[in-house]
Amino acid sequence: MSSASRSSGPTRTEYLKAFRVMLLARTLEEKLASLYRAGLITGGVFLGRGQEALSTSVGFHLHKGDIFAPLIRDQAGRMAFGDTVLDTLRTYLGSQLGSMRGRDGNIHRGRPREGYYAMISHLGAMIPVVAGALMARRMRGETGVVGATCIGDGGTSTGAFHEGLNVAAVEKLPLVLVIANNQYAYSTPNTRQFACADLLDKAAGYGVAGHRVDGTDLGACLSVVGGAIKAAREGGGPQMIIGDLLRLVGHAEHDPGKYMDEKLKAAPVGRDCLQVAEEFILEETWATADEIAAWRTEAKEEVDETAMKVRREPTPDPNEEEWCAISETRLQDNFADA
Amino acid sequence: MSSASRSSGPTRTEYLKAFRVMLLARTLEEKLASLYRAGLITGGVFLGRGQEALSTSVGFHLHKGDIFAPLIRDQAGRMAFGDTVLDTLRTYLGSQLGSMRGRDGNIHRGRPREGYYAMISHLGAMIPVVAGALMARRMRGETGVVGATCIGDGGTSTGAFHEGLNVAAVEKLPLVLVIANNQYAYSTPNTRQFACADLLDKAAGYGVAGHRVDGTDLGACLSVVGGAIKAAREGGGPQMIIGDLLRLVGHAEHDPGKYMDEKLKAAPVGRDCLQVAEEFILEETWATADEIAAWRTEAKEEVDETAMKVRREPTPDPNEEEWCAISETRLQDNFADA
Amino acid sequence: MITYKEALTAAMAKLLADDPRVFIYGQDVGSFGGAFKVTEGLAAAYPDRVLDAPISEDAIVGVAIGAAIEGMRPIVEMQFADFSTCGLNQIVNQAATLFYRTEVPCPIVVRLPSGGTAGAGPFHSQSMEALYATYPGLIVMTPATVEDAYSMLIEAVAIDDPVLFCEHKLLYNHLKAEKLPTESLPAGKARVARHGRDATIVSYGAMVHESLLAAKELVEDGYEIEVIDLRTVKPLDTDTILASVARTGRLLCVSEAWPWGGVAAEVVARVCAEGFALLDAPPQRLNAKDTPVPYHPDLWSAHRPTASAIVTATRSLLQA
Amino acid sequence: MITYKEALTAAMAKLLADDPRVFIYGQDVGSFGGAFKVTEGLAAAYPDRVLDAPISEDAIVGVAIGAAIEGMRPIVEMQFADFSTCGLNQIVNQAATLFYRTEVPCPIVVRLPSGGTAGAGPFHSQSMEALYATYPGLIVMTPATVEDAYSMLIEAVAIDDPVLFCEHKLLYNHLKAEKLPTESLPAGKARVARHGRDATIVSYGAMVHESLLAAKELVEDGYEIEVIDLRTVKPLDTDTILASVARTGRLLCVSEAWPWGGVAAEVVARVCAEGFALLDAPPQRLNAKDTPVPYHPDLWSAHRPTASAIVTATRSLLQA
Ligand SMILES: Cc1ncc(C[n+]2csc(CCOP(=O)(O)OP(=O)(O)O)c2C)c(N)n1
Ligand SMILES: Cc1ncc(C[n+]2csc(CCOP(=O)(O)OP(=O)(O)O)c2C)c(N)n1
Ligand SMILES: [Mg+2]
Ligand SMILES: [Mg+2]
Repeated sequence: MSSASRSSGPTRTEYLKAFRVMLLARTLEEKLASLYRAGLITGGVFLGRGQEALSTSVGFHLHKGDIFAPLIRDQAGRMAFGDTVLDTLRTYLGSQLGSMRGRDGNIHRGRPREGYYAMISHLGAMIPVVAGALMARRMRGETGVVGATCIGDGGTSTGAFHEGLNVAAVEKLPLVLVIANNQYAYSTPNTRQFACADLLDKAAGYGVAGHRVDGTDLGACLSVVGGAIKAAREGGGPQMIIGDLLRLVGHAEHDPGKYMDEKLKAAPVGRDCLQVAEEFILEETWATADEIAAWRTEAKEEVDETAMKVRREPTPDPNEEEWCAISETRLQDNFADA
Repeated sequence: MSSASRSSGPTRTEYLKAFRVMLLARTLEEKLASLYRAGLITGGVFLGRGQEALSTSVGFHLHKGDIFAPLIRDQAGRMAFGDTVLDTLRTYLGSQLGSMRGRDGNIHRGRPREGYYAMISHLGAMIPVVAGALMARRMRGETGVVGATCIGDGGTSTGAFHEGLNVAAVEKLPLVLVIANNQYAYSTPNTRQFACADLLDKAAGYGVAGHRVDGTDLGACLSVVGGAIKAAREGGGPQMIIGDLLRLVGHAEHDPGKYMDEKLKAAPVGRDCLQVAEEFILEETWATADEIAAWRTEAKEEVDETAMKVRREPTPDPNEEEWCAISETRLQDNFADA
Repeated sequence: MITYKEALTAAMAKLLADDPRVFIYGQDVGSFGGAFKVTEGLAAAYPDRVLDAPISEDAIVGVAIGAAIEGMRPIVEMQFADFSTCGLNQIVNQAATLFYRTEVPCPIVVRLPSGGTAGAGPFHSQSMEALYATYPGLIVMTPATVEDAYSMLIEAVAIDDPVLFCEHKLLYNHLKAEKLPTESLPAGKARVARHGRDATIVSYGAMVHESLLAAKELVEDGYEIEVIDLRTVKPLDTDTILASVARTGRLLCVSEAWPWGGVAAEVVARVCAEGFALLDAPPQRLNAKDTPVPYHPDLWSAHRPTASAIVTATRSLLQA
Repeated sequence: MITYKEALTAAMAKLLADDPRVFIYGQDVGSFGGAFKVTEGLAAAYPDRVLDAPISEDAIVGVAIGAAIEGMRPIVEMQFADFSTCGLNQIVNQAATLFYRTEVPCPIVVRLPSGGTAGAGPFHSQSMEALYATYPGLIVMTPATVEDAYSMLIEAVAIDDPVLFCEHKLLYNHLKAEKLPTESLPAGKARVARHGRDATIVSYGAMVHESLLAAKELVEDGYEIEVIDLRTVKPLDTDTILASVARTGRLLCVSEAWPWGGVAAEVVARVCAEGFALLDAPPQRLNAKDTPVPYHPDLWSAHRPTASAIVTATRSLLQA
């Protein structure tokens, strides 16, 4: 069980690069929230506010050719892995030009061909899929590949989580499972979700390596997640990371999250990882307040301009839909629907 | 984590009582095997040979009013809990007079009204059911109740196992989960089933008490299982017991089990718990060889006579079936089947 | 005015008050009141009988079954019907077989927030009534009115067998009634939602309201369309359907579910087997499209049957 | 002579030999050769592509999906179709939606040892084709002959979409053929298993053989019954069915599955919607009884349609 060690910590360049991804993700999510409030986004808007440091660290350490199956609160990790402001907005706004072409929305997006898997809603379901992808790579003789996937504290209660992680362990796959322990599953506190003294205690039960990290500390996240990904890449088998942090928003934008414990918000676990990182940068004089302000403005401009552009894009035309769910159109069933 | 302590070991009376249950179960299962070979039993015959010590200990320590959901290899535990030679044979032979009335067979039997639950085949599925039963008892204000259920090494890989045990832990229920680690799941060795160093490592991941016992040693099984059941009854929450032993038969009577490792058969884990117990009894001079031989004959006579009787009993008459799967007959759907 | 959702809450409040065997189990159903606020306020009044569950649909249903065996009357709330696939095994293999196998009934109610809403997408929009109706041993209810939301949920808990209660999310807040009902049709009986003579539209859930809108529109063409609300899809009230077809001679079955199999096929197959001679035209079905439920509101409203699609289908049925 | 089971083994041996993307994953499918010995000998020849899985149906299907996304052609063996309920979520929500959502196809094959055998009981006898056919995005095959067991499994692996392959356990060893086929009908096409003029029996899986026996028996009464083997139930070959009904004017659909919904209802609904005028009598269905599949052989053989039950049903259809 490793823990954040400053020694193997990120360099200034790495840290700042990761910080700017966090900043862009946060800025983009704030835009999503306002578009939702303005009634311009239909459906759920689930934000990763407070989880950017942990999430970014995952995408940050993955290579081209790796596999990443993010979950609900991984806007930052998605962008670190290569997702864009443009495709995010296209998907939320239902643009015909987005990767999901209006057929699916919000966080249910990806580009599987590029190793960027599109989550289904059923929690835990992506874990065995990533395991299978890694088995395929191994059967093909590919080495040095890593597959990473994220889940929350609540998702650990699913049968899919258990079966998927167990299979990965039996096959000793290079799978990195990042558990964002944000203290709640929707309104449900961890005390009603599991009874283990520590989520990390689950690692031994599967025979996988376990790591813990302060999810509010970008430096620690980059080190620990980086170390785990490296260990997986070098044949160390599945790696489980527990990142302790707090969901700094409601479950989704319709939820004010009134049920959240004020004590948690006030505790270290309730720190805003973006603010913590900003203070650290200033402290280390890795950048000036003005530089950071400029990055923020830059991010805001990219987001606003892209949103403007996407809102003018075509949305799917039901009359042009072929309504076919399979790729072999010759096998499409014909319903003489009235 | 407790382990077999002779101190709290069983008395002579207890030991001999348990031994005779094992003997009866073994004798009955040998009869089932021969009835199967003679073509008198249709369907699967799954035997608990080699698991009688562990299984008996569960039924032995449960009280009237407790709940027991046995699994595939618990003929001995079932009988210790109150199941009979008569109902066992009726179910295997499909007698109309059996508890399942020919609608279900073999190990898929029980009398839920008496706290003796009838397993479905889907592994792991009984765990949450016992948890729910215990929640019901608690809501009703009943205390001092225990619910026990058994599963195999392979069953630990199911999502149902995970979700069920986790719920029991969250609710801190008096649930005793007995895992018969018999080294194989059908033909699959543990190395292909899980990767944890020790199945007991799973306990901490759920936050439940863990116990290990040598499943070939009746005395140890009676002590450890008894201790776990006592702990659950006294409010200690869920208890997980790992009993190490070997399945001394094929998966079912159609399976010669050729794939089983000779080294395991020769190892201590491969000992026959019935023989071990018999030797222990003689060693302690708790009974003479003649007495044991007499018990064996007695068991054989009961089994043979009952089989004779049951074979003359009526089997279900399809023409008298109402073919109704629900209790509220007014809600039965009507199909104008051709 | 009381909404469909409020009627469900009122029904559960009454059930909890009247019967100590009743308890509610599901994700976030406690102090939070559930994802759709259907259990709002109940945990405050009955803290020991309105319990938050982990994200474990299989265990949630398993727990309900065990509690039912021990004499309780559990009501399970699935956060969305779509997630019940993770609890399906316990529903169809444990709950549905218990009585047939052991003679011990399994009185559980599984509430399934069902059906499509704009922007909900492939995994928060499904209609699963047919999946469960296929299995012996289950009762499947699909309340379409505020009154039925209330009285059928109360009846569901009274029934000694497992009930899948498919409540429609689209109706939660939009559908309103003057007051709660004092009487109702028994489970298993369909309701003639609108009397007519030219054609029969058989429907259930949210589609009942689309069908009624269609019927209204067709009045302008001088047609009187009869609309039947099935209320329960297993068992299916074939007699009421046949009586209507006997009057109209024409049948259109409208369902929000996918086109292969399901309620529409079962209704048509029964009418053809038992009422063939009553039909003056080929019986027709109108279902959702054979794809996952799309996210974009424009795609979604073309994917599901709407009043205008029903009008078109009925017109061609009337011309047939 | 080669059996239905041996044909499946031969098909997989050929697939493994011809295509390095093919692998087999399931419980005990490795050196043991599977619960029904269908994969016997394959692990010896392809140790890295015939893999034993833990008792984790959800993960087994998930693994297959991930591997398919990465370009492999996984064949999953469920130990019994009945246990696929535990992997259903991955099949219907992940595999079935992948192409529609992402344009990436999901070429997995899930083999389901299906149907009843004497003494198998409620949990080792189920027919699940209708459950899967209801979902968009899935192909559902139900081979009834040795030839189809071989050629359809090979075609299933070639198809770029998820295929549920419902092989019937009762046919594994009883059904024999002279040799393996060199050609076959394409997926999606039904087969006229027996030509006739008086009535059409539409069937699939083991019921095809019960139907053929019934047809033979009815020859003594001077009736010529046409028997259609659907081969795939999703998509359904409506044209072949309609062409037959056009000849005979009478339809009986026989299925081993439960009576509510399912293949029989879908077939009848299609024929009535598209071929109403072709029918000289009310179309009928013959399904299993609406209870779990009973354990006792005597109950089981009354629960499922048998040749004699089909004869009775066909007689009344012919008299109608
Ligand atoms: C199997 C399943 N059941 C229920 C849900 C509904 N649901 C969506 S998010 C959520 C809470 C998830 O909590 P957690 O895993 O801790 O992730 P977080 O939202 O805290 O990031 C629930 C219950 C689901 N998506 N999948
Ligand atoms: C969910 C599920 N999948 C598959 C099976 C088929 N099956 C029956 S017993 C068995 C092996 C069980 O192994 P284990 O749990 O170790 O128990 P043992 O037979 O060794 O006592 C399998 C795979 C099942 N019953 N349930
Ligand atoms: Mg959480
Ligand atoms: Mg075992």
